[in-house]
Parts: sequence; structure tokens; C-alpha cells
Amino acid sequence: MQRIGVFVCWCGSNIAGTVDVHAVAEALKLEPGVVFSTDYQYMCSQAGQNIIKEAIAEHKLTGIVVCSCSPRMHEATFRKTAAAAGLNPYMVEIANIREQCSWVHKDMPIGTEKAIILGKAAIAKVNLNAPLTPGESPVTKRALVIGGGIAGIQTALDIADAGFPVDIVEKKPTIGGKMAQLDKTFPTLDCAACILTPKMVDVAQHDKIRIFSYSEVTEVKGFVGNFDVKIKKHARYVKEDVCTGCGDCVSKCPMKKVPNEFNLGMDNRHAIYIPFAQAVPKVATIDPNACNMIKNGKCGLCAKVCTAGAIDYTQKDEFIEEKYGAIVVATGYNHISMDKFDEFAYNQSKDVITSLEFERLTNAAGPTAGKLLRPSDGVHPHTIVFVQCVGSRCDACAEKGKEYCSKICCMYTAKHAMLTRDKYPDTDVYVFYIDVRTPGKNFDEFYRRAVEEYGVHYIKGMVGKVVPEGNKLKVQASDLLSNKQLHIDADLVVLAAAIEPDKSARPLATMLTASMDTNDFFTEAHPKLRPVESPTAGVFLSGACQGPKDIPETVSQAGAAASKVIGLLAKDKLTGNPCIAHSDEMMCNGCSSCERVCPYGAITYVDKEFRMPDRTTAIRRVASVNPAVCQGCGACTVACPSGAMDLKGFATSQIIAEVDAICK
Amino acid sequence: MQMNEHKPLIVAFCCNWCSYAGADLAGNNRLNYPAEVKIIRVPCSCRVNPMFILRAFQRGADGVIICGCHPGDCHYTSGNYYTRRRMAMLFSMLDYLGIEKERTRVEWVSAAEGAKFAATMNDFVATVTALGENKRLEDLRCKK
Amino acid sequence: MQKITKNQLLDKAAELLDNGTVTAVLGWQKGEFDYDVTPALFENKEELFANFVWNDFCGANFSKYLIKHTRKVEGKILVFLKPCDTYSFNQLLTEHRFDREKVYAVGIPCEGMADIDKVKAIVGDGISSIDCGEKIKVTTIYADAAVEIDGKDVLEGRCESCKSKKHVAYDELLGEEGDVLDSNRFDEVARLEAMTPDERFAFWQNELSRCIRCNACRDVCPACTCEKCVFGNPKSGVENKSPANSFEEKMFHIIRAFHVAGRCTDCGECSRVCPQNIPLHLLNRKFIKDMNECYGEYQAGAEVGSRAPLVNYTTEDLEPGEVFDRRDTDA
Amino acid sequence: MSHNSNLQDDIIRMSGVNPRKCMRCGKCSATCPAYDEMEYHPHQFVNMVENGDIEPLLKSESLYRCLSCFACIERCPRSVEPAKLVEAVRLAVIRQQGANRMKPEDVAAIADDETPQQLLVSAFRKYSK
Amino acid sequence: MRKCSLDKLQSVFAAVNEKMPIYLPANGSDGKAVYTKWAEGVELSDSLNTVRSPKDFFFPQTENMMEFKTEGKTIEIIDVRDEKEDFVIFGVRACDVKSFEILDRVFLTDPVDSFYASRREHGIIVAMACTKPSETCFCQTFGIDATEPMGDVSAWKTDKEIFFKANTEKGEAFMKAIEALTEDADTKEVEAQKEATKKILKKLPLAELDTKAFGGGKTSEFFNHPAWAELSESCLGCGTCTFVCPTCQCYDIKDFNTGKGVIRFRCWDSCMYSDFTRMAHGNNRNSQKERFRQRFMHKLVYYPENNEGIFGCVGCGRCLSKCPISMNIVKVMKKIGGETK
Repeated sequence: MQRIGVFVCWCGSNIAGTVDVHAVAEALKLEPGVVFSTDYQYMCSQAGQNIIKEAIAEHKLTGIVVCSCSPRMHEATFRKTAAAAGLNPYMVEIANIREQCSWVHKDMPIGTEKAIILGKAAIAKVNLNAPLTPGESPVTKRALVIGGGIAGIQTALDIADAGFPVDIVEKKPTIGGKMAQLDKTFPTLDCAACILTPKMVDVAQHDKIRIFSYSEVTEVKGFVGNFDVKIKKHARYVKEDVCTGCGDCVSKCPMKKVPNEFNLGMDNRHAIYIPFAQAVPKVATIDPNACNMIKNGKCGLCAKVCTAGAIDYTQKDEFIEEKYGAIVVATGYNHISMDKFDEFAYNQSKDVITSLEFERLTNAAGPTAGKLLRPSDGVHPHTIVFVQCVGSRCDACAEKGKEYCSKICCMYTAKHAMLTRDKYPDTDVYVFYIDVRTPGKNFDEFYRRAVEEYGVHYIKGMVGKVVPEGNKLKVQASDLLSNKQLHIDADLVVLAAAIEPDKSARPLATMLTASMDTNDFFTEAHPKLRPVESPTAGVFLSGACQGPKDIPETVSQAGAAASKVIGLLAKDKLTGNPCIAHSDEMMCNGCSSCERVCPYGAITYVDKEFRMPDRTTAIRRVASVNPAVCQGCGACTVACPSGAMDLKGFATSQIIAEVDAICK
Repeated sequence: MQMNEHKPLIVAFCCNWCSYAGADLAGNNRLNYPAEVKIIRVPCSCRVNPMFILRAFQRGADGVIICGCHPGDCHYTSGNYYTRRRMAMLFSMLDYLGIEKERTRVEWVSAAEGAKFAATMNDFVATVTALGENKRLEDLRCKK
Repeated sequence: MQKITKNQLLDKAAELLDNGTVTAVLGWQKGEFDYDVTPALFENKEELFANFVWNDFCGANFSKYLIKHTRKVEGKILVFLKPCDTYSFNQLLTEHRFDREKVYAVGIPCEGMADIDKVKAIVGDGISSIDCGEKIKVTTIYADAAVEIDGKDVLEGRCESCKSKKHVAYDELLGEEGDVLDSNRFDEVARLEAMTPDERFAFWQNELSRCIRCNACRDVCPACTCEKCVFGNPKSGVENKSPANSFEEKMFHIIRAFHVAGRCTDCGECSRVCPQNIPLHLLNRKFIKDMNECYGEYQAGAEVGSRAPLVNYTTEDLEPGEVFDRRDTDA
Repeated sequence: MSHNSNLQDDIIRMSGVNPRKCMRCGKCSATCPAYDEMEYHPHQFVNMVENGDIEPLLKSESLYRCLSCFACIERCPRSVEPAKLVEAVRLAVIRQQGANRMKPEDVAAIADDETPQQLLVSAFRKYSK
Repeated sequence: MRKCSLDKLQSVFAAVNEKMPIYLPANGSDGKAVYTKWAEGVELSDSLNTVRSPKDFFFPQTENMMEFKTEGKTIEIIDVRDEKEDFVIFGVRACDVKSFEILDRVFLTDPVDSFYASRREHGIIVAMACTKPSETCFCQTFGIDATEPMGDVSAWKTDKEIFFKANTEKGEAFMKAIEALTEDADTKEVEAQKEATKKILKKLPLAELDTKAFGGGKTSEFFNHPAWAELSESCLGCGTCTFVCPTCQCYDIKDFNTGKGVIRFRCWDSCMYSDFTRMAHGNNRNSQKERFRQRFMHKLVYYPENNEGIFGCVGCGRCLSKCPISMNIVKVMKKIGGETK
């Protein structure tokens, strides 16, 4: 049995004006377990807190109930008071007789009666309270960044600059991501490579950063502060630490007809290749599907020309296991496939291209060395049609495309249109749009310049179909404002394809037990207040893996994610919330219901040997809650059919006791 | 009127982050609602076990209302989505057993919706008052 | 009525025992009166050939026994599974309740099981023998001649609205595979839904008032596999042993139905074993029907590892207040 | 603008189309092969139904210019299905008039050797009472 | 012996009901017989017997024993026992009549259970002879004559008439209440019916079952019998057998906190349950085998040991028809008794 003290606060006249505080204190004195009951003008004042501290000492109280304002206001205060007096802070319960009683009721007898009932409920609860101690877990002071695009690069740099080691895992042979493929960036039109490559070099040279390129994460175990991650480093058949990136091997390689993924297949590369001049790490990679030596042992030219002796045809995939305190997901995006959009003839004509392909076509390092030429015949196009919202903003049941707005297309299309008109004033540029969305700093000004200064034809309406005919593309579209159907003979059609999360994100989310929305974007812990944290503690989000984003937004989110990681890694120990779920192993069936509703992946299962009631032993699967990960929502307690799962601080027995006390 | 003589007893389960704060805001703004409403604080609406609801009715409650964050705003990201399914199913079952469906309710009240909290409670108390005493889920032993 | 014969099952069991695939056989054991069949674990061929039975009264669903037996028996257990049993089998695997490796499941077709009460309603009491062939031949001590009954006329209630003749799990199938059926199993629920609340209340008050809390429904239920049931656990806050009044009758059955909601495969064992003939399956089916209608078709146990509606959600789910509107507009 | 909500409800119900899903991209009109024949174009159709502006549609020959090729349905990013609306308005016309739009004696004038029999039969089914 | 025509049966019930409530087996909504308080229109069921035994009348499933009222920190104890009124249970079969004797030996021996005693004292049992026993019947095994049921009044029902014979003083009171509706009768028809029924009883499948192997003093012989494991193998551990059994008399005493006080009540318990007689140290019968064994050993060995050889079973057959897995006392007797013979 507890020894409970009850402290009724007047809150000046805030409570005492509508509630007879003496009567409340007197009535609650009679409740089971109550050994002391008093009232005072301001319990939260120093004098009031002293009354509590003295009573705890004098009456050897094991629990206290403060009838006062909302626990959201002073629960922390009174917990500290209790702790100062040597009482476990979780032995404190608050009966909210101000916000939920004196302030909403006018009649003194009614208010008093309700205050007594609320007090009884708190007493009933505290009778079943148990001292709680927050759990502690150590923090591994190393971060993992998954994805080496601008998001991953920025996050890694920021964390590393704060002094914590960071590893970047990138599945491609080089970091850089999508931004490395871009030509210019809106709305300032500075060159992407000029601003990105210095950062890539910074990453490469940073003593706190390791890059695992051509690698992927295959296994994640553990929890916040203590992740165990397995990384698979694909064999690139070139010793990374020996290769100097001179490129001699590349120029000698006889296999020259491998579609170049960096230029989106618009030109070819060799079987041994360096994706682009500023690649980081700048080392060659052999494509095992193209290399004759690896496929059938015939060739070996590259090994012969490599003066450094970096070529190793026998190299195997390698696994690296490392511990991390925090994980940042920066897996980025891709354009959706255009296969389902027959109307735009993407698969029929080489001259119907996506915007990213257009970027490569205008990039000085691209397949045409920056000259805008048609992919089909290398002729300069005179009429270019840009189509917006291809696959974005589609109805969910349409089964092609995405429901959301891809966010970046309006701006990059304006950029493309403007740059085209700037470089080639003889070109007619049409942009078919549904809405032009420009909410960003200098964005609308940028778009207006495209229209006003560069004479881009913006037409409200959609392209209905594109039909290749001879060397032209017959574009049929509607102009909604002039209520006409247009027929344009275009030379080039550029589709602003919707973007979607990278395909690697879904299996990664499963490994991380991080939640995703139906579009496979990672979900945030809170859409407004915790935008760069995943609900899974210790997992953070950076860049387009969380939702479509442009570069400035990505970089700012990357910085935010980094600061969250730094905040976490700066701690030596993590202190948890003690009000968490726990499972009674003797009752748990291991049925997995709780695991399925846990938003944090805090529940795992272990096979344990038990002595059964019939004196046999059996190995049973039982749930185990990770106290460092559980946030204490209680979803599992209701999903659990056997009642094995309970929540400390809000235990089933406590809530039932409150119900009973209220319904007396 | 006979009906009005019975003061109903209402148990309101409020999630700590939104609805309990919404109730506090109703207090801050001195928005009155009947004292028959007694609030129990839970971390999330998904902590509310159907057993608690039945227990309340057994012990003499005439109505039980569960308040949580608006869908999409759950502090724990998904708790209230589970609440929504569980309570939809439970309420449908109670109705199937012939128990007045108006006695149970789920309402989403954000921390900013003090006025909605008070209005909801006023409405719920009025609805339950009109139904009269809970007879179909009562335990006479508790009414002595 | 059954198309597959006892000998086919015996031969299969003998073969698997002989070749060492299994060390025990979970099957039906004959009783006193040809209809009182008991589930039994046969550990050798002699016992098997002496006591194994397969007839129109082999309704018992063995899935739940696998939890107990796989913990105890060394080696594999042969279990015979009728189509409806395979759903429970899968559901238990979904919940990790036994080790699949320890079981050799033989699917057997089922033509529906007979209800002895319905047989007695036709032939009267005092049954002295029942011969289950194409027809069910019954003799009683009160009549000289045997009465022939068409099995279809005395089907168990659950078999009248059989949901599936398809086995969703087995290592080996005897006989022919059937199909998932377009059953009328929700008709009775719909009939109740169409009643007024007062009528429904009266209906359930009458049905549940017969409950004697023998726990047969719970103890036979393949979804009720808790190590300790909340109703037997003083710490749960709802423990009780007897239906002291109508509240506790309702409490037990509502909570039980809620706990198995999304996990119940609608095998019908609860109603089969209820000594008081309470149509308990109508509670479980209500949940199934509601979940199907609100959250999309879901059949517990149709596949291992599936996620039940109550441990799942979408952001577009209907509101608790709308479950009623849904029905009002449907009507 | 005339607002005929009864008719609007009927058309929405008959077609099963929710015109509010339209985001006014005009792809239906962009894709329509009969665009130039029409007084009201597919996207206007959707818009007018949404606004309850049905009367002009009932009277418009545009109704019968739609080939029911379903290109608009196929291409609409929002699954609005304009062709179904057109069909529903056609039905509304038939229902409203309550009179024969096609009589046997008219057939000779319309039909020629190349007119398929099936067309006549289905035309009768649709346009006569 | 008195008799009356079956047409007058309702009048007989009405006449009794004027003096005291009368309960009789009537068909419930599920078509099964259930003891029902007679009121206009309640008809005697044709069923052989009820699903629930009539032990409820004397030993109800739940019964409040006392109440504690709490006020602040004071507790008041309230005696809830009240004076019972007389009542009639009509149509009790011979097996169930015998079950009362078995219960009496438990509840009425010192210390007397006042709750049971008070009900028992006020109950008048009108027993009804069987004419169409079921294959599950084996009352003969325990020496019960289904054609000559005991009770305060014995009754026989033929196609047209019903015969009554008082056996006790309470029975005489019942006879008096219906005197005006009955007339004197000879025993010829009753004897004929008995003869016919006895022939049928001999034909019952379980007619040969006997108790020779069992009785007091056999604990060591049967306790470690190897067959218990096999017999209990499939037992679900539910309480169906116990709760439909007319002689099972175990109960649990529990407290129910009403919020304003505590109701101390008892309710049926079953030795098949894992928490049966659970004590501070835990359970004394940990496996289902032990619990299963307890139930049958009690009926076949322990009870007769303490009660002059009377067995704790009356052969009503309820458990035979209601056990979800069809395991029952007959199978146990045959398996265990048969082998040791």
C-alpha cells in the first residue's frame, strides 16, 4: 500500500474561486492510501513546493497527488520537487482541477464535486504507480549516410565538420548523384558542376569521411545510438587504393559500345570506365557484364596498360561491418519510366526525351559536348515543345504516374526554355503547362523572365499526343485560353517526367524499420515539427527520399539532418523516456501483432527457453521492447490479445483504476 | 421532464499531445461544458483498449468519447489511424449487439481546438442525456 | 458423404510412418457411438490401424493441437487438414505459433461434416450405429430398420455456408483440389444488421443469456492460443470466471471477438462446440464482414504473413462514426 | 449561368464521373480527334457539367460529334472520363424528350447500302421508344 | 397414486403456481430444453433432458455470499442471505434426482452450506420416469432406476395421462395442491410402462458398463495408470463437462469490487481449469493430464471413498454429448477399468 500525500492548489482564485479546495482536501483524506492531505495558495511556488517536500519527509510519502493546473503546465515542476525530496519523480500524479474543472464550470458545488472525483482518480492511479527510471544507452559516435548525392554530401560534410566520423555509402561508382548530371541550376543559372564538384573534392579529402562507392547497405540491426550495419562493396575489379584515375586503361579498352548510364544511354562508354571527369573517387571500374576478360577470360588489355597495377580481375564483393550511432537516408530520386505514356511517343522516337536527357544534351560534358542537337540525326532543332506534368498529379486509379506534384519541373523547364532561347534565338520554344508553380525565392521572377525576356511560348493546356512523322514530331495539344486545338510540327519534345523515390529506398526502409508513405517516400517523425527525422529514432532524412525537392531545399534539409545527427552524437549516453511498453514474457505468444503496429520498430522477438506450467521446458518466441527506441504510444498494448504488453506510467491497471474511480 | 433528471456520466479519453491540450485550451478560454465530462489522460488515443470502454460502461458511464489528434497529426505518426480502425470496428460491434451507437464516439481535437473540444463535449453530453441512462451495458452490481 | 476414404488416409499415414517422414499422426480416433470422434495423436501403426477413423463426424480442426504437439514430439507430425483447417494452419504460422518444419501437412478434401443433432432430429434418439457411406445409414434402438439420410440434409451449420474447398497450405494433397466458394456466410449477419437495435439487443440478450462460460469456444478456437487468456489473468483487469450477469456475458464475448478480429479464419469451431448452441460465429463474422467492407477483402490465413486489417491502416480509412452511415446508405 | 442541379445530379450518377476531379489540364481536348467539329470541347464539357451548366450541352450538336473513341478517358491523368459524361448527356437528352427520335420511316432516308445492319438496330435501341 | 389427463397438465401447473413458483423443462429458442419458470403458455418439453442440469436450483452458477460496503476508510459487512420461498422443480429425471443426493453429501454434511441448505429445503422435486432413453444414458451403471425416479414426487407420463406418487412430506404438499385436478389411479399402466422401458434400457449401448473396477481404496491402483496421458491428450481444458454435470460441485470464491464496496460471491469452478485451486505457491495440478485425472478420479474413486461407495456420477450422459472433443467418463471407465479387470 502506498502512503499518499494530496496537495490541493488554490491557484489564487483560479481554482479556489469555483472549487472549495478545503472540502476537496478533506474528502480526499479519506481515500485508501492517503495519509496526508492539505491545500495551499500556490503549490507551484517555492513555498508550495516546500510544503510538498516537507510532507514527503515527515509522512514518509511513497506517492503524491497534486490537484492543480494541467500536468502539461507543472507536471515537470512537481516531479522535480518530488525528486529533490528523494521520491521517484514518476510517483507524482496531477489532478487537473483548473483547466478541466474550475475554469470550465461556474458552480461551486459542481466544481468541488468534480474536483474530488478527479482527485480520486489520480489517487487510484498513484496507488498503482511504480518508481520508474529512464533507461540509458551508449552512443556510437559515427554516422552513416546512405546516398552520395548532394543531400548525402552536404549532410556528411556538416557532420564531419563538427568532428564526427561519417561514412557515405553510394551504390554508383562515384558520388555526385543527380546534381552531377545537371547543366545549370535555377534560378541563378550557375553551373551545377562548378558548385558541386568542389564539395565532392571536400568529401574525398575530409579526414573524417570515408566513401564506400559502388556499395550498398545489406543489413541493419540495432537501434538509435547503436546500429550495426553491414555494407556490401561490389567488386569493381580495380584496386581503389592503387588506381590513380589516369584513364589509360579506359582509352585502351576495346569494348566501346556499352551504353553510358551517366549520359542516360545517349552515347557509349568502355567496359572499364570512369563515369565522368570529376568523379569521386576518381578510379576506374570494370563493368563485369561488358568486360570480355571477366566474361570469358579473353583480353586483359587494361591490366597490361595499367602502370600502377591496379587491375584485379579476381576481385570479389566485400562485406564491411560497422557500428553507427545515427543513419541518414539520402537515397534521392529518379524519373519515372515513360513506358506507359504511349501518347508522347517516347519509345517510338529518339527525339522525344526527358528533361534529364535534355540536361545532358545541353551539358558541355554531355554526349554532344553541349551543342543542342537532336538525338536522332544530330540536327539542330528549331521547334521544341516542353510538356509539363508528365506523370505528376495523376489520379491514384489512373495506374500510370504519381498523385503528387513533382515540384521541380516547373522551374527546370523554365530554365531549359530560357537557356535554349538564350543560346539559340532562332528556336521556337513552347511550354505546355497546367499550372506554373513557382513558390520559391526568385522563382516567379525567373519564370516571368523566360516569358517576358526570352519569348518562351507558355500555353495553358496539355499535349494530347505526339506522332513522329518523317523527321518531325506532330504535336497535338489544346490551348485552353484561346479554346483551340493546336498542331505543332516539333523537332524535339521534352517531357517533364514525374520523379519518384529511388527503388533502393523500399528495401532500405524495411531494414531500417522506417516508415514510408504509399509513394515510397520516407515519412517524417512529424510533418511540421520534426521534418528531417524518421519516426524510427536515430534515422534521419535528407533530400528527395522524403519528398520532391530542389537543390536549395535539399541542401537546407541536409544541413538540418546533420545538425540533428550532431545533436545525437554529441551525447555520451541516451536517456530514454521511462514511460514505455514492456512485455510480460510469461504471457507473450510471440504472435507479432505488436510488432506490426509499432511505428518505431521497437519490438523484436527472441526465442527463449521457458519452464512451462506443466513442468516441461519449451522454446517460445517472445516480444522484447527496446527501451531506447520505444516512445510509449501504447499502440502495441491494444494490439496484444493476451495483455502481455503493457505501458509503464499508463498501465492497463492504472487506467482501469482511473475509470473505476471516475465511475464510482 | 423525466429524461433531464438523469445526469449522465461521460468518460473522455484524451491523448496527451492534442486533445488533452485542446481541453486545456478550452479551460484557458473559459469555454464551459458540463461537469459530467471526466477526462482521462492517455499518451495516445491508440492506448485506449476496448476493455476500458466496456469497463466504463460497466461501472456506470453513460457515454464514452475518445479524443485524439487529427489523422495525419499523431504525435506517434500512426497511433490514431489504429484507433480509427479499432473503434470503428468496436462501435459497429456494439451497435450489432443492439447497444445505442450514440453512446460511443471518436472525435479528433487538436491542441488548437479548445472551442471544438467544448462544443464536442456539449454536443456529446446532450446526445447522451437524450438517450437516458445506460441500460444495455450496465452492471447492476455497480449501481447499488 | 466424403469422397476420400479412410483407407486412403490410412495408407498415406502408414507410408509416411514407414519411410520415416513422420513419427506421429494427428488424426481422429473412433469413439463409442460412431459419431463421437476424438482427436488423437497416433504414435505407431498398430494404434493407427486399430483406432483411426474418418467419417462424416470428423469436424475437429487440428491446427491448434500442433502448438502443443510440435513442442513435445520428436520428429515430424503428420496432420490431416480439411480445407477450412488449412486457413487456421496458416494463421498460426503467421503468428509464429509452431515450427512449420515439424509438420507434414496432408490436405484432404471435405464434403462437409454432419451435425449429430440434425441426424437425431430426423431419426430420433437412441442411436446404435451410423454407417457413413454415400448416404448416412443410421440405426436406433427404437426402430428395426436403418434410416438413410442424405449428408447434405444434416450438414453442420458452418458447412452449409462453406467458404472454401481449396487448401491454402499442405505438403501433399490427397484427392482433388477444390475452389474458394462464393458462400452465403454473411447472410445471417446481414439479417441481424437489418433489424432494429431493439430487436438486435433482444436477439443477443437471449442468445448470450445461455452462456455458461465453460470456455469451450475459447479453448477450441485456433486463434485463442494465448499462453494465458486475459479472462483467466487476475492482472488483466477483466478476469472473470462466470457470467455473473448479462454485462459479463457480453463483455466476454465482445472482447473475445475483438481479440480474434482479423485473426479469426471463420472455421466455425466456436459455434460447433458451444454446449448451449449460441451462434458465436455471428460475432466473429460481423467483424470479418465489417473489415471486408471497410478495409477491403481480407481472409485470415489465406496466406502466411499477411497483415490483418486491425494491425494495418490507410490514411483514407472511414471514421468510426461513418461505419453506421455506410450501412444506412447500403440499405 | 443556368444551373440545373437535378440534371447535373442525374448526369453525374449515370456516368459515374466525378467532374470535380478535373484539374483543368485540357489533355482530353488535346487528344480529341473530333475537336474541330465540336462547339463545346471535352474539357469544357467537364467544366460545364461541374457547374451545372447543362442546358447548352443538351442542345449542342457537340454531343453527337464525340466518337466515343475514349482517347480522353485513356489519357486523362485524373481519371475523369469525359467521354462517359458525353454519353450521359446523350442519355439525358433521350430521356428528357420522351419521344421517338428515330422512326422506322426515317430509316430509308438515312440508310444506304454501306450502312451496317447492326448500326440500325443499335440506333433503334437507343433512339426510339 | 393419483393421475390426471395430459390435457389438464397446464391446469396442474397453474394450480401449483398459485402457491409457489414451478419450474419445468421447456423448449428454448434453440429448440433445446431448459428449466423455465412456468407461466401461461409454457409447455413441458418432450426432450429427454435439459442441457443444463437442475443443480442450478440449489447450487447456482454464481451466488453472492456477502457484501462489504466501504465508506472512506470504514468497512461494513452485509449479510445477503434471505429467506427463500418454496418452489417446485418439475420433470426431473431419475439421474438428476440422484445427483441431489450426491450434492447433499457435500453441502449438507458438517459444516453445512447454509446457502445450499436453504434452497434445498424449499425445493420440491417432482421427478419424471424416463421412457425413451438415449444412447448416451448409463444411469443403470450406478444402480439408478430410470423408471422409478425418487424425489418428493415421482411421476410417469403416458400418451394420455400423467401419474403422480408422493414419496415425502413435501411431496404430499404438492399432491394436495393438485388434488382437485387428479383422481385416484391404479398402478397397472405405470407398471406396464416400466416394463417396456426396462426392456429398452437393456438394449442401450452402454447397458453393460459397470463400476466393478472402481470405488474407494483404488487410488494407488489408478493414480499412475499410463492411460491418463493418452486419454487427456486432446482435452481442451474447457469446463463444459463440469458445467453441464449435475454432480460437479466445485466452486471458487471471488470478490467483485463495485466501486462502492465489494461483493463476495462464489461461482462454479472446474478442475479442468489451469487456475483451479491455485494457491500462493502456484498450482498443484500443473498439467492437463493431472487435472483431467482429478475429475475422473474424484467421481470414480475419491468420492466413493468418502461416501460409502456411492459414485460421483449418475450416468446422465450430458458430458458424452457436450464435450467438444468427445472425451468422457465412459471412455475413461472402459479404458482404465477394462484393462485392470
